[in-house]
This record gives sequence, C-alpha cells and structure tokens, in this order.
Amino acid sequence: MIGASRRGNLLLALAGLAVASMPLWTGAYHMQLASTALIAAMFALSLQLLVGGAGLVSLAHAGFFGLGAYTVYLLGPVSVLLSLPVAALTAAVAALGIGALSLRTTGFFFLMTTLAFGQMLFFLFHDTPLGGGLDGVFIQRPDLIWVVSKAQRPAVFLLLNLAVLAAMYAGLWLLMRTLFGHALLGIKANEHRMRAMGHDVQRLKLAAFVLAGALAGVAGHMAALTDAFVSPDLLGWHRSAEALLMILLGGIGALHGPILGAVALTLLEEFSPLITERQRLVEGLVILAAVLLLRRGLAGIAR
Amino acid sequence: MTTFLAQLLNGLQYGLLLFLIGSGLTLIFGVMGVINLAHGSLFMIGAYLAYVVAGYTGTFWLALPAAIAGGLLFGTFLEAALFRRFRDREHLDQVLLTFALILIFEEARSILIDNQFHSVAVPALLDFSVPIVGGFAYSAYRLAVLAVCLAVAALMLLFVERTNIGASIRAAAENPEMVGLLGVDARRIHMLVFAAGTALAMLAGALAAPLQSVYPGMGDGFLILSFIVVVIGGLGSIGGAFWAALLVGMVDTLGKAYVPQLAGIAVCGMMALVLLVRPAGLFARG
Amino acid sequence: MMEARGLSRRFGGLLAVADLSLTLRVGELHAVIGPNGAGKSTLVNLLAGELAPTQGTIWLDGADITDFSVGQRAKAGVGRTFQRTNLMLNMTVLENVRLAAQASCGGMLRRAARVQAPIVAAREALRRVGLDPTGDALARTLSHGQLRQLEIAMALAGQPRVLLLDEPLAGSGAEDAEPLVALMRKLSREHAVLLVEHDMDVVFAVADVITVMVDGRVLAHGMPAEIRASAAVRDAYLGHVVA
Amino acid sequence: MSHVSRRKILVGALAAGALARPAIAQGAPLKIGLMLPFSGTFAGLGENIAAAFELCLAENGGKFGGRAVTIVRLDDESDPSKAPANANRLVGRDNVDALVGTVHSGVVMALVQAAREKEIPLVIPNAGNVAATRDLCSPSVFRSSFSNWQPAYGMGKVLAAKGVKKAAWVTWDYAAGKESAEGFRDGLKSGGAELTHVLTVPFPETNFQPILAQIAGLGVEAVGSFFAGGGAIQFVKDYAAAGLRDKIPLCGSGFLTEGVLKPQGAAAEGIQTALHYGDGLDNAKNKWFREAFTKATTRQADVYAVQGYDAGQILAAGLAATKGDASAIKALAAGILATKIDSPRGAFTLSASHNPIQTIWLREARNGENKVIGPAAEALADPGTGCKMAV
Repeated sequence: MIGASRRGNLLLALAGLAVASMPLWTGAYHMQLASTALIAAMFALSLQLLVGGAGLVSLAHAGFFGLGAYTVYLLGPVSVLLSLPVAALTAAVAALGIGALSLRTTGFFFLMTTLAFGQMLFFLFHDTPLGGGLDGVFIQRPDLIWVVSKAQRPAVFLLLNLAVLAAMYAGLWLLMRTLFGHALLGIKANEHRMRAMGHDVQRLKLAAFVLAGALAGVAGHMAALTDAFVSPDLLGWHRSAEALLMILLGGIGALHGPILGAVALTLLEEFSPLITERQRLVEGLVILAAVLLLRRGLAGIAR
Repeated sequence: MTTFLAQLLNGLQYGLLLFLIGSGLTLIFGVMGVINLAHGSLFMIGAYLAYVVAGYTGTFWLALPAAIAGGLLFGTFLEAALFRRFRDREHLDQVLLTFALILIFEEARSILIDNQFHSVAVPALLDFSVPIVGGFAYSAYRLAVLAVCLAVAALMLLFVERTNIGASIRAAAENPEMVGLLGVDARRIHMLVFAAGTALAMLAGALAAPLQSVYPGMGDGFLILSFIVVVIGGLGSIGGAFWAALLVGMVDTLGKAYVPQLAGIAVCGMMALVLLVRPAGLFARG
Repeated sequence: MMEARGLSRRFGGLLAVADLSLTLRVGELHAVIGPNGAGKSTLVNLLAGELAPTQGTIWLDGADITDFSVGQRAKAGVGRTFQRTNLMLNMTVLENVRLAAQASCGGMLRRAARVQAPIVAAREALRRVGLDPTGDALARTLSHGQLRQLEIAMALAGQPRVLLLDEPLAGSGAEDAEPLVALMRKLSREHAVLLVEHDMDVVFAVADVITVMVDGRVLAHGMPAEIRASAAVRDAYLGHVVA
Repeated sequence: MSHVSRRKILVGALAAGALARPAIAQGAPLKIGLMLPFSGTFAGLGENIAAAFELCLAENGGKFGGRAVTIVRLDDESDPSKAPANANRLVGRDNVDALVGTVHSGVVMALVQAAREKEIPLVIPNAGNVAATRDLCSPSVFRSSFSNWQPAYGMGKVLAAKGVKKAAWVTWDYAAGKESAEGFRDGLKSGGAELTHVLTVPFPETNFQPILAQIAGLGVEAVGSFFAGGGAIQFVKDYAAAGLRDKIPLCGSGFLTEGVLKPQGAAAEGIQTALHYGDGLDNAKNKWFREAFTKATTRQADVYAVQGYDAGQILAAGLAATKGDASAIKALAAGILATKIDSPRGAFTLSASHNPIQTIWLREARNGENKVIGPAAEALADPGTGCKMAV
C-alpha cells in the first residue's frame, strides 16, 4: 500500500482546504454532510491499515467504531480532551482481546470469527441496558475546549473532523514508512515467508489490529460528537462491509483510497434517491461494478 | 425441572434447524473455499418461497418440494453464474460480492413481494398440539419439523460417509487440492455442493416459515449463528456441524429463556472459548 | 553446528521420516538425496521448524531447539530457502532481502529508509549471491535463475549459521546452475549447509558429505566417493538415475 | 393542497442549495415535513398516517391557519441509525416549517431532538415512547396518538377489577415494551394486583418457544403482552399452540390484535386488549371518517389513520391560533391546548405535557373484529413524570 504521490498529497491538501473553507460559502446542511463524509473516511482509513496494510479483512471493525461512539455516551458530558483518548483506549482494549483471539485463526476462519465477535459487541449494546437500548440514544455533546453556540456548531465540527482526518492520514502515511509499516506490507505480500524469516507475524498483526481498532474508536468518537446520537446499528457488521466497500471503491493499494471511497459513497447515498428509491439495489450494483470492473479503485483511475 | 425439559426440546428443535443451514455453509466453505455471506438470505428466500407457494396453491405441502427443487436450481444457477468466478478472488472481493448479493436479494424480495411481515399457516393436518410436560404443549408441526430435520441430517451423514461422491466431497473438504488428484471432476463436485447447500438453506427457510413468520432480514440472525456453527464444528465437517448446531441451539435457547439480554453474547462467547482451546474447531478431525 | 537425533514424523499412517539422525557442521556441505517421496522435504521442514517432529530432538550449538517455532529458529540462526519460489513478488529485490534482514531489528517505529543496518546487510547478501546490489528491480521481473539467487540472498540476510537449501536448482537450466554451484561452494565455507537436490552432478560436485534417504530412513551416509561406490545405494536409487 | 413528489422536492432543494432560507412571509406556502416509514415493515402504517393527514388537510381546503400548505414526504425506513440525518434533511435542507412523524419509537427521538433544537412544531402521529411527553417534553412537541403507558395501564386496571392478583408481561426487549410493562404494573396496582414477571425477547426475534416454556411454570393468572405486526401474529399463534390459551388468559396492549386478526385466526378468539381506538366505535365522527378515508384511499381506516388525521387537526388548531405562523410556538401551543380535538376515537384534549387525555377502550377479538366492550379507563392522562411543563 502506498501513500499518494507528492502531487497526490498536494491535491489532497487542496481538497482539504476547500472543505475547510466551506463555512464561508455554504450552509449548515452541507457542512454536516461533509462531516459525515469525513467521519466515514476516518473509519475506512482505520480499516485500511488492516486491509491494505496487512492483508487482514476484518468484519469486527464497526464494533470498535461503535465502542468509540458509545464511550461518549457512557462518559457523559466531559471535555473532549478526556473523551477522545478514552474512546481510543476503550476501542484498543476491545481490539486487543478480540484480535488476540481471532488472529489465532487465518483465512475464512478469521473472517467468520471477526464477524461473530463484531456481532457480540453489537449484541452488547442491542440487548443489554448498557447502551440505553436498541433504538439508540441522544447524547449531550461533551464540551469542546471552548463553548460552541448552536449556529457555530456545524462549522466547528467540520473543521474538527477535518483536522482529525488529516492527522490520521498523516500519521498512517508516516507509519507505513517505518520498519513496522514495511513489515506489515511484507505480511500482506507473503505471510508464510515473513514468518519463516523470523518476523513475529502474530505480534505485528495484533499491533496493527489494535491500532486500527483505536483509530476506528476515534472515528466513532467524532461521529457521536457530530451527530449527538448513538445507536447499536453503528456496531453492526453491515457497517464493516460498507467500510470495506469504501476501501475497494477508493483503491486497496492506496492509503488515500478510503478517503476517495468514503466521499464517493457518501455522495452516492445522498444523491441516488434522486434517481431511484431502491437504495440497496444501487449499493449492490455499485459493489458488483467495483469488484468486477474497478480493480484499482478510484485512486487507480486518478493515477 | 419440567420447564427445563421443555427448554431442552426447544433447543434441540432450534439446533436441528440451524444444522440444515450450517451444514450447507460448512460444505461450501470447505469444498469450494468460498465465503458466502448471502447464505442467510437463501434461508429468507426459502421462507418467502414457501409463503408464496402455500398462498398460491393453498397447500403448504407443496412448499417443501418447491423449496428443495427451487434451491437446487437456484444454487446451480448461482454457482455457474457467480460463485465459480469468486473462487480465485481475494477474501475482500468475496465478502463484498456476497454482501452485494444480500442487498440485491433483499431488494428483489421488496420488489417481487413486499416489505411486510407475513404469517404462514401451519398445514391443517398438523394443526394441533401435543401436551408434553408440565402443562406445556408442543405443536404437532413443530415436532414434524424436528423429525424432518433429523431425517435430513441422517440422510446427509449417510450420503457423505457411505457413497463415492460423498467420499470425494469429504476429501475435498479436508484438502481442496486433493480433488484433482483423485480424478474427480472438481467442477461437478462444486456445483453439487453449492446446489445442495442452497437447497438445504431454502428447505430450512420453508420449514421455519410457519414457525416464525416471514419478514425482511429474517435470515440475518441465522447467518451469524450458522457461521458460529461452522467455526465450532470445524470447516467442512458435517458431523462437526451437527454437534455444533445442537450446542449452539441449546445455548441460544437456554440463554433466551434464562438470561435473555445475554443470549446473543453467550453464543459468541462460547465460540471465543472454543477458539481459545481448539482454534480449528471443537469437533474438527485430528 | 546443528544436530538432529532420532527424528521421526508421522502423517496419519505414513512415516515420512523415521528415526533419522544427522549433523551439520560449519564448513561442510551436507547433501541429502533420495527418490521422490523419500522424506527429504519433510526433513527440511522439521529442521526449519515448519513441522513439529513426532519424535526426536534437534540441537543448535548445544541448545535444544526442538520446541522452537519457525520464527524462533530463524532468529536463532537457521536460514532456509524454499523449493518453490516463495517471495514478495510485487516488491523490489532489495525490499525482499531487506525484510529478511529486518527480522532481528528492534525499534520498529523508525523510518525504514533511515535504518541502515538491514539495508547494508541486504546489499551485502545480494552481492554475495551475485545479484545487482542496488536491487531496484521488482522481484517479479527477474529471470528464473535470478529468483533462485534471490531466495538464497533472503536466507543469507538473516545472518544464519545453518543454511537449509531445499532444491535451490529446481527448475533451473544448465546455464543457471553453474553460478549457483559456485555460490554453494562459497557458502559452505562460512555456514553449515544442508542441500536437498535432485541433480546428481551438482550434488557430487559440491557435497562434502552425503546422506541417502529412502522411505524416510537413512540408507547410506558418507563421503561422495563412498556413496558412489556403495552397492546398496546403486541398487536402491542411483542405478536408475546414473545408468 | 399541493402534493409534490419527493423527488421533485429533492431536486428543488438541491438547486436552491444552501441559499434557501425559511420563507416566513405570510404569502408563501407553509411547508410541512412528513417523516414516516414508506418502506420496510411499517410502510403500511406510514401510508395510512400520511393519507389521513392529507385527508384532514383537504377537509381544510388545503390550508392551515389561512396559509396554503406544501407537504414534503421523507421515508425514514424505520431505521434509527439514519434518523438524525433524515430529520436533518427535512429541517436543514428542505427548511420545513413544521414536522409530522413518525411510527418507530427510536426514529422519533431524532425528530424530537430537531424540534427542540430548531424550535419548530412537531406532531407525533404514532410512536408512544413516554420520554417525548415526559423528561424530553417541549413546548414545540405534541402527540396525537398515545403514550406506551396508557393502553397497558387500561389493561392492567381491567384485570385487577376482574380479581386477578398476579400477572406477567411478555414483550420484545425495547423501549415501547418496557414502558408498557410499567403502565401494566401501575394499572394492576391501582386495583391491588401485582405484576410478578416481565419476560423479554430480543427484538425482532420471533422464536418465542423459550419464553412460552417459562410461562407455564410462573403461576400467574393472566399474561399481558406488547407485540405488534408480525411478532403479534406469531406470538398469539404460538401461545395457543403451546396449550397456554385455555390455562392462562392472554391479553395486552391493543396492538397485539390490531390489523392482524385475520392471520391470527382462531388463536386470537376471545383475547382482550386495551387501546384508544376500536372497531365499530359508535360515534358520528368515526362513521364519517371511516367512509371518507375509504373513499380517498380504497383502504379501511385503522388506528394509525385516526392518529394521522388527528395530527392534522392538532396542527390546524395551533396554526389557526397564530394565523399560519408556525414559529410562534407559545401561541401555537396555547391554541392547541385550548382546543377540544374532535377525533374519531372520541373527543380529547392534550395534557400539559402535550399527550392526549383520552379514553382507553377494552376490546375483545371476536370473529375477526376487535369489538369494543366498554371503557377500560376513562379520560386517562399519562403521568407526565419529569416534564417541566406539567408542573
């Protein structure tokens, strides 16, 4: 998996600037829509560390996203400086437990076990009173560092989400250039050989799994903050599959692929109702097209 | 105590239904190496087929052969048109392609039938109850489902253990590369396994239709449970799937009866435990 | 020095390796030959740790490593090549070897381009096997012979004392074989080398010691000349090939 | 009345983009957003509510408070996770002046949230979660239906009056089920009886066997339940098949037998339920309404249609008081509270917490109809606990 080229990074930065300037030229609704896309991008990007980075296809990822989101609800209104690290940590701890168990398996078994574990987290919030019930709950937004008025809120959250996404992308871009990042790519290319050469494949994969889980927790935290609403559906495996779709749509081989994929899918969900009410059909056909035709994703077209 | 006995019977009946779904899934995984997330949707399609056939002909009895025949046909079609091509794809592609199938099946159901809950009447012949323990009665149809599931399970085990084709399927499930070596036509085996797996899932759906009504997304819960059955039973093992299905059915039923809020978690937790002790599955050979 | 005593491995009803003992010494190239299905590959996998022995013990420099995993053995100084090319084909040649050299690195969060040790080791390994030390080419663009050299370079990059070469010439033509033979001679001076090979000309040209396996057992063991002279070996195996 | 298709509205909204601002000018039409399920399990309910609401609007000549009304429909798919975004579409993008919605009790919270934040009026035409007219009550939120507490309270009261001492409640494990359990408990308590067990099934599971096996051994004299739609069909049938029907009478909130009697068949015969509406309720308004609804839609009116129609009446009353200004919340609320709503269920007023004070009828399933036997609880108001407006 490679990050965007110098020119690609420049284009990404320009796109970021355009999003950052949205408060100057657009209304609350479109800023909220942009926030939705940015959060989807964070979520897909965190999963890309596993899929594009280590070749691990996990269906438990939405569970970590939802854990991060529910952390905001469970903590109550505390400072974002507290809720953000706690959300990341909660998701990381869950990922450590689930990863340690499911990484004992490979291939299909890994898929199936992550699916079951993800659903276990889903049931935790769907069936027990822990998370306020299956219909979801509205939450009091934690304080930011300063008091935000209702009118400022969409713009402030837009910029906040943009900053978090940018930090996440930059962090992963650097990470994939470290010895750790290279080792992950080696595992993706040939796990057996990496093990034979003396790499501690299990620990490397677990580290990636935990880090990806923590980042998904951060994305979930931002979602809860932005929407002021959490529901068990956030943890369902369909959400994991959607993130996988964003990755595939954007390009498996590129670090910035999930960002493109998330934006594309968010726009599709917003505008496809203009053409047809049959949302699932649209999404299904987009997946078929993406898998069968668009092998290198949107990032591949751009290159 | 009598209540507990009744719960064991419930668990047995639920587990046997799970076996019909899980056994097809485990064979498809084992033999073809394809992950099929749409397997739960096949269960739903079977249930809706039963609803349509029973409604159209006025007799539920036609729904069962229709589900089996429809399942064989539909399975053959899916294998030839799609799954054959999915085999050499990466997991990510398989996950997404079968996820797309779920969406498309659901939308097709919405277009062809509707989005409503429908109840399917129990066939008149079996529309009575048999008292069993402690003032608790069991509907005759439910007992009949139990018997049918047991019969199917026995037939499957006989087929897989005693016939030549069964032997090749077992060999293929244990070692997919063996099929070519044995001189068996791998494509025929794949088609057979996929068609049979589809037919089993759709038969399960048809049998379940009078028991739990038909409704959108009714296969979702079964998908997760049958995945757990495959993991616990060991990939590609029919016998393993049988015991695992009974275990899962039992735990799920007792969970729902005594700790309803933790039933879903309990089943997943049991799988975690199995993975901890025997990563290849509790009932896997060797 | 690597030593195996009483090594057995059973697959179901089949005894693939039966009560086998051998010793690999630095400076000595130990070849294992035998007909197909004799258990040679199983032996390599037992020594490398891919398979656990049903019975027997393996020592490396006096330490019992029988329970070591593949990775632990690699770190302890056991390098191996694979019969079928087993590389990261979409990466560059240097990247392949560097990843091999990196296995023993700590400080995983350092920028890969700034950590010199594995790069230096990788270039050195490439030079030793006779490949271009810049290693810029993608692995998948190499010729078959170059891929075999790359296999060996990756095994070397881990700084092993024991080198297990599993049919390093598999699929090579005569023109590929010659540099590899020279390379093996060179390697055996600094490492304890185990060579599994079908090409008898090569084996007799490079081996210091030869073990002949048939049906998982040692049929004969000795210097090349002794093996060549052994009537038992000739009857059981060499006869078909040489004649 | 102008009925614009959703698609056209969407296109319009997109073209106007963020530049559109609410048109408060008196001449401009009033935009009312109908966020209801038009697909999914509850689609039929959403259609009936919308049709009855439009019937009410047509009855008023397409105008509320003297202003022409434009309706914007939005399908909420009964999906709570999409609810905040969907509510935002109506409020933020389409800039509606008032909201009507919805069926699902999880989805409605997003509307309550939006109505509270943006201070625009919301009428809830079905969802009965108590919070909307208790802790989260708001000057701008009204309900034309019921609180989950109300029908179950009526049922409990009736049982206690009959001499039942111990009863159990069976429900899906979600807010509506648990809230109705509380109503049942309070109703039983009002007559000195006790709710001894609450059994839950994960939503939307329809494998009721584990629960049914429990019931036989509980030692209760009656079982009340809250299920709706397909779950209700299956539960009533399974209850009979398990041999429990003749041993422990089954009763419940009216939804247990509402609109599902035909598929339930003989299994439902004799089941008593309590609801704020019933078939054959004998009053002139009901008679007129049922005819008018059937004429407009070719469908039979049901409790959902009544709730949709009354949602229209409530909005009409409020907007009449403000001459069509939906943003004058205080005057609007005062106008609504002062009006007696002439509903097909019987006239009712809204309580201080904006929930109907209404008669809960006891009905019995007989020959495919929920025959009204008589009032279970008259002029019953939700306690409104925690609502600051109620003090």
